[in-house]
Amino acid sequence: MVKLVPLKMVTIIALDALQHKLIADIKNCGSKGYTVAEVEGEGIHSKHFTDWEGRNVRIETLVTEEIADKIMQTISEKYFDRYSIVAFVSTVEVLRKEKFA
Amino acid sequence: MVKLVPLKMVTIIALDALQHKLIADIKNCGSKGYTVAEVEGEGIHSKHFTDWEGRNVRIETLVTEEIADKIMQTISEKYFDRYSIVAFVSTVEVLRKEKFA
Amino acid sequence: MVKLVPLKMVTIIALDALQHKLIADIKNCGSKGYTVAEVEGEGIHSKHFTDWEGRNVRIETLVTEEIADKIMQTISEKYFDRYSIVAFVSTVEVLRKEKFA
Amino acid sequence: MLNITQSIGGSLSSPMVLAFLLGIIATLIKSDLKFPEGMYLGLTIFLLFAIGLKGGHKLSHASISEFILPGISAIAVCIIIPIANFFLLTKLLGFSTVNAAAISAHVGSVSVVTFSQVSIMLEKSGIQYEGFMPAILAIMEVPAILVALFLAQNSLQVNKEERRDLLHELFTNKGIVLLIGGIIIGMLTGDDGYKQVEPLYDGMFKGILCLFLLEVGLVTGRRLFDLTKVGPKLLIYGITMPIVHAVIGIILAHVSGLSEGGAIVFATLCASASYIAAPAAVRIALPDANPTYYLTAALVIIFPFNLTIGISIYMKLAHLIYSVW
Amino acid sequence: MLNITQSIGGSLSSPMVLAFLLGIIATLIKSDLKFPEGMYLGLTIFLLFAIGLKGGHKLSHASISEFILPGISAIAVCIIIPIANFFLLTKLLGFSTVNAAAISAHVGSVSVVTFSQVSIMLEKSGIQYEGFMPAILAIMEVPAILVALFLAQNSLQVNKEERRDLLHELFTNKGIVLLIGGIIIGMLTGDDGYKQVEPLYDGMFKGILCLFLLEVGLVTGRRLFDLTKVGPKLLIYGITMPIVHAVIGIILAHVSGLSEGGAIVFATLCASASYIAAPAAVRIALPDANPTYYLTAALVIIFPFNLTIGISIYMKLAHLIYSVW
Amino acid sequence: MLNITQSIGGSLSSPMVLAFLLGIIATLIKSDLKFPEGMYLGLTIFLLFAIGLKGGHKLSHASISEFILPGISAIAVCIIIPIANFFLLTKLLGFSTVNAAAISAHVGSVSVVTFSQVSIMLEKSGIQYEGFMPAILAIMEVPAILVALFLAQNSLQVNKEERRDLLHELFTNKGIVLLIGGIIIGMLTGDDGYKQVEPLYDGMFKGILCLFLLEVGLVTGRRLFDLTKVGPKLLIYGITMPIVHAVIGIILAHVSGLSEGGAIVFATLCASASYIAAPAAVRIALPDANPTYYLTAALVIIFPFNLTIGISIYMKLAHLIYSVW
Ligand SMILES: Nc1ncnc2c1ncn2[C@@H]1O[C@H](COP(=O)(O)O)[C@@H](O)[C@H]1O
Ligand SMILES: Nc1ncnc2c1ncn2[C@@H]1O[C@H](COP(=O)(O)O)[C@@H](O)[C@H]1O
Ligand SMILES: Nc1ncnc2c1ncn2[C@@H]1O[C@H](COP(=O)(O)O)[C@@H](O)[C@H]1O
Ligand code: NA
Ligand code: NA
Ligand code: NA
Repeated sequence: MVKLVPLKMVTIIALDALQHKLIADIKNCGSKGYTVAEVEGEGIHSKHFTDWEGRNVRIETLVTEEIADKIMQTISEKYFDRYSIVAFVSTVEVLRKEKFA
Repeated sequence: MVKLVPLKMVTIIALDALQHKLIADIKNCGSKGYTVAEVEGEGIHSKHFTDWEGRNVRIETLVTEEIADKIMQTISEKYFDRYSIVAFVSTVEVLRKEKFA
Repeated sequence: MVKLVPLKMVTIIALDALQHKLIADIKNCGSKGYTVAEVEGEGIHSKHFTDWEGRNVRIETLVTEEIADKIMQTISEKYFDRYSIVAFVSTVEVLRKEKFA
Repeated sequence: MLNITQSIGGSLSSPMVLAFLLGIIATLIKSDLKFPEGMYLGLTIFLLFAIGLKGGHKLSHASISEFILPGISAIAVCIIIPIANFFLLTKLLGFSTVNAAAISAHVGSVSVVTFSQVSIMLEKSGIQYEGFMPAILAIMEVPAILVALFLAQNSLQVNKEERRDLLHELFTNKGIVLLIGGIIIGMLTGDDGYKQVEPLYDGMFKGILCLFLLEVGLVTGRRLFDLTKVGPKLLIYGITMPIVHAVIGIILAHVSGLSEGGAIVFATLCASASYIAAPAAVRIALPDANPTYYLTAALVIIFPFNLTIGISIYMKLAHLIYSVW
Repeated sequence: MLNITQSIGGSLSSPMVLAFLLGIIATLIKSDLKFPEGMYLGLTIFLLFAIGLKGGHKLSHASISEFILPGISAIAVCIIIPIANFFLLTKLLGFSTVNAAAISAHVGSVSVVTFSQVSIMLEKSGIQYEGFMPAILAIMEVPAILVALFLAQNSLQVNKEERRDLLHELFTNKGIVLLIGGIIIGMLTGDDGYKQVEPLYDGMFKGILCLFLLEVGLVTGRRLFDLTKVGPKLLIYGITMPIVHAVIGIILAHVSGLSEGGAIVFATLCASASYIAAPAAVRIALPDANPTYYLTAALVIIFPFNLTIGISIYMKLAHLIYSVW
Repeated sequence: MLNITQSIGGSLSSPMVLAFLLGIIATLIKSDLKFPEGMYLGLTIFLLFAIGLKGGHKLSHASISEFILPGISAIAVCIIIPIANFFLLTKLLGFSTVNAAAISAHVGSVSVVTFSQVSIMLEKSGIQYEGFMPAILAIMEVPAILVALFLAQNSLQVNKEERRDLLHELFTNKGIVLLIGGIIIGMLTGDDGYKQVEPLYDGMFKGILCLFLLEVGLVTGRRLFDLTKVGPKLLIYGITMPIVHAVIGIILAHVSGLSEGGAIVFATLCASASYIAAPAAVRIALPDANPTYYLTAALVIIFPFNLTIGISIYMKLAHLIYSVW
C-alpha cells in the first residue's frame, strides 16, 4: 500500500512582474521546487486581464509546514502592504516527503 | 509568528463561454476576488480540447465558509443540470482574513 | 441547504510529453474526468521553462479515496524513479459525489 | 459529365486541400504535431478580417442596387434550410429534437473557409463573381442558427433573460464583428488605404489559409472515428444535403440576378456548414445536444466533402443550369 | 485653418484608425471578440523590432552629425515635460503625489504606435523626415519615467536594492532592447541583408499595425467607462497637454535643425503617451498609483486623440511655424 | 586561407545571426524580453512546413535518380556519426553511457535553422545546390537518434511496450510530419498551387527566421552559464566535432555525386545538431541524461559555432576539396 504523508502547499497569486522576486524568496525559505501558471484575475485593488493592467502568475510550492510558515511570513512582510498579492496554505498528502523537505 | 486562519477556496471548472456569468454569480454571492486560468479537460459529458469543442476555464475564489456555501448552492441550481461544470470546495489558510470576508 | 461531501483531488505535475500516458493511467484507475493546465516549473531534477527543456502539465482529477490511492500507487511505480514528476492528494468537498465515483 | 475523379485530382493540386489532408494524416498516425493554443483563434481573426476587408474594398467599386435581391435570397435560404433539415432529421432520420436543431443550426449557417476556397478556385478558373459576396457571407452567418434554436424552443435550456443574452451573443459574435467591421473598413478606406494593408491581407491570405487548414485537418482527424459512432445515416445525409442545398442556391442565385460566378459562391455557401458561430451558440443554448452529431456532420463530413469534391460539382451544376436557363 | 472635421474625415480613411474604432465598438456592443493571450505581446515584439530595423537601415545612409542636437533636445524635453506635468497635476489639478507621478511618467514617455501612425501619414503626404527618428524614439522611452519616479521619491515604495533593480529594469525593458537592437542590426546588415527581411518587416508592417490597433481598440473600449470615473479635469488635461507638448516639440525641433517632417514626428512623440515601459514600471514602483487615472489618460484620451485629430493638428502647426520662422 | 575574422565579419552582416546575438545579449543584460508561450512552436511549424514546401516544389522540377546515392550517404552518415561520437564520449572524454548517448543523438541528428542559414548564404553567394536537399534534411532527422538510443540500450529506461511507443514517436514527430508533408504537398501542387502560397512561405521566410533566431538567442543566453559547468572538454569537443563531421560530409557528398553547393549543405547538416526531435526523444527515453550536457553542446556551442564561423569554413573546405578532387 502507498503511504501518504501530509505536507503543505503554498499558493501565491501575484503580478507577473514579481515572479522572479517571489521565486527567489521561496527558494531562500528552503523550497526545493515550484510550479508556475499564467492566470488572470480581479481583486480588491485592481483588474489583471490585459497586458496594460499586467497579468498574474500563480506560484505553487510544496513544502514542509515550517518552510510554509517562513514563506508566508516573508512574503507578508515584503509584499502584502504594497502589492496586489494573495497567498494561502493548504494541506496535501504526498508519497515521498524527503523530496520536498 | 504568522497566524494563519482557515478560509474556503471554491474552484469551478466550466466552459469558457460561461466565464462571465459565473463571475457575476460569485460576485453576487459576496466574493471579493477571483483568479481565472485557461484549462482543457474531459469529463462525463464531453471533451474540451479544441476550439470547436470549447475550452474550459478554472475559476478560483477565496471566500468565507458562508459565501462558499452560497456559491455552491447558486451554481448547482443554475448550471449543474444543464452544463458541463465541476465545482468543489477546499480548506486553505490565509493571513489576512479581513481581505476576503 | 447544500450538502457537501468529501472527495479526493489528485494533482500530478509532469513533463507534457507524459500527458497522454498519465491520462490513460488515471482512466485505468477509474477516474471519470480530469482537467489539464499548461505550467512551467523547476524542481530537483531540472528546469522546465522553455521548449527545449520541455514544459510541464498539471493534471487534476477528482476521485474517491480508493481511486486516489490507486492512482498514487500506479504512477509512483511507473514514473517516480525515472521521471521528473510530482503528485499529491488533497481533500475537497463536492455536491454530487455520484458524478465522480 | 461530373467527373468526380478529375475533381478530386484537381483539388489535390490545391495546397489548401493538401494541407487539410496532411492534418488528418498527422492525427491518424498519432503525430505529436499540435498547434499552440491561441493560434487557431489568431488565424481565425486574420481570415475573417481579411475576407471582410477585401470584400469591402471590392464593394466600394460595386453598385449596391444589385445587392438587394441576392441579400433577400440569402435570408430566405437561411430560413428554409434549417426548417427543412429539422423536419427531415426528426421525422425521417429519427434524431431527437435537440440534436436535429443543433445539426440544422450548423448546416443552415456558413463556413468561412469553404468560402475562401471557392473564391480561390474561381480566381484560378478566371471566373468573376460579385464583389458583395463577403457581405452575403456575413448575412448568412446568424439567421439559420436563430431559426434552429426557435425550432428547439421547448428543449431550449434558457430562460427569458438568457434568451436575450443569447440573441445578443449571436449578433455580436466575433465572426459577425470581424466580417462586417472588415467590410465597412474596406469600403471607407478607399484604394489608398487598402493598398497599405493589401500585402498582408491579400498577399498572405492563401498561405495563411493553408496553415489554418492544416490545423482544421488536425481537429478533423481527431474526430474522424466519431464517424463510426454516428452511423451511416448521418454520413449519407452529410453528403446528399450539401448538393441539394447547392441546387437550391443556384436556382435562387439565378432568380436574384447573380452571375454564374456569384451563383457558384452562393451555392457553396448554402452547401457549407458553420464552424464558428454555430458550435459556440449550440454549446450554450443546447448543452444537451450531442457534439458527436453536429461536429461530425459539420467538420468531418460536410467540410471535407465540399473542399474536395463539392465545390467542383457546384461549379458544373451552375454552369449547366446557367447554360440551359 | 485647422479644419478638424476634415482631419477626422481624413483619419477615417486610414485602415489603422478604423481598426482601432472597430475594436472599441466591438467592446461596446459586448462582442466575444478577444485576441488570444500572447498575441498582443507577439505583435508588440514585431512592431518594435521592425521599427528598429527600418530605422537602422535608414540611419546607415544618414550622416550622424545631424543627430546630436535633436538627441539632446529629446532628452531635454523628457526632463522638462514630466516635471512640468507633475507640478501641474499636483498643484493645479489636485492629484496625489503618486498619481501625478504615474501620469507624468506616461505622458513624458512615448508611444510606438503613434510613432508608426505619424510616419505612415507623412509617407502618404510625401513629407520626408530624418532617418534617425527611430533612434530618437528609443531615447525618449525611458528618461521621463525616471524623472517622474524621482519626483515621487518619498512615495516610492522601493528600498535601495529595489531601486537598483528598477533602474536596471527600465534600461533593459523589451521596448529599449528591441528598438535599439533593431536599429543596430539595421545599421550593420547593410542593403543586402536588409533586403532579405524587408518583405516581412516593411511589407507587412502596416497590415500588422492594423491588427494590433484592433486589439488596442478592444482594450481601450474596456476602459472607456473609466472616463466617467476620472472626471472632466483629466479629459481636458488629456486633450490640451498633447497640443502644448507638440508645440514645445516643434520649437525644439526647429532649434535643433530638424526638417519640417522631422519636427512633425518629434512633436508627435512629445505629444504621445507611453504604453509599454511606463505602465510596467509604474505597476512595480508605484503600486499605490491608481491605474484608472494613468491608463485612462494614456490609452483612452491621449492615444485616440493623437490618432484621429492630434497628428493632423501637429502637421499644420509645424507647417505654420516652419513657414513663418 | 580560412580567414576566420572575415567569416565572422561576414556573418555579422546577416540579420539572422545578428538577431541571434541580440537574443543572447538581451538575456545577458537580464532584459524582460520574452516571447509569448506558443510563439516558438508556431514559428517552428511555419519554418518546417515552409522548408518542406519549397523543397518539394524544387523537387518536382528535379530528376529523382540523382537522389538515390546522396540519400544512402545521408543514412550512412547518421549511423556512423552517433556510433563514433558515443565511443569518443565514453572512452576518451569520460562521459557516462547515458550522457554520451544523449549527446550523440543530438550531434547525429540535424538542425533545421542551420539548414536555413546555409541555404540563405549559398543563395547570397549565387551557389546552386540540388533541389532535393530538404528531403535529405528530413531523412537525417531520426536515424541517429535511434542509433544513439540503441547504444544506450541498457540504460534505456523503457520497457518493451514503451520502446514501441518511442519508435512511433520518433517517426511521427512534428519535424518529420511537417517536412515530409510539406515536401509532398510542394511536389503535388505544381507551379500554380505553389504560386498561391509562395508570398508567405518564400517571401516571408527570412524575416520569420530572423524572429525565430531572436528567440533561439534568448534561450541560448539563458543556458550560456552552463558552459562554465560543463568544463572545457565539452567546449573543445563541440567546436572540433562539427568540422570533422563536415569533412566527412563533403567527402561523402563528392562520392555521391553532389554538386559543390550540395556538398556544402550536406556538410552543414552533418555538422549541425538537432533541437527538435532529439531533445524531445531524450527527455522521454533517457530521463537520467543531464540536459546541461546535451542542451549546452547542441544549443550553446555547436549551433552558434555553425551559424557564425562553421558554415563559412565548410564552404571553403568544400571549395578546396572540389577543386583538387
Ligand atoms: N478572493 C480571491 N480569490 C481568489 N483570487 C483572488 C482573490 N482576491 C484576489 N485574488 C487574486 O489576486 C490578485 C490580486 O488581488 P488584489 O490584491 O485583491 O487586487 C487578483 O488579480 C486575483 O487574481
Ligand atoms: N473528475 C474530474 N476531475 C477533474 N476535472 C473534471 C472531472 N470531471 C470533469 N472535470 C472537468 O470538468 C469539465 C466538464 O466535465 P463534464 O461535466 O463531466 O463534461 C471537464 O472538461 C473537465 O475539465
Ligand atoms: N516542491 C515543489 N512544489 C511545487 N512544484 C514542484 C515541486 N518540486 C517539483 N515541482 C514541479 O514538478 C516538476 C518536476 O520536478 P522535479 O522532478 O523535482 O524536477 C517541476 O518542474 C515543477 O513544476
Ligand atoms: Na449552409
Ligand atoms: Na510624450
Ligand atoms: Na549532425
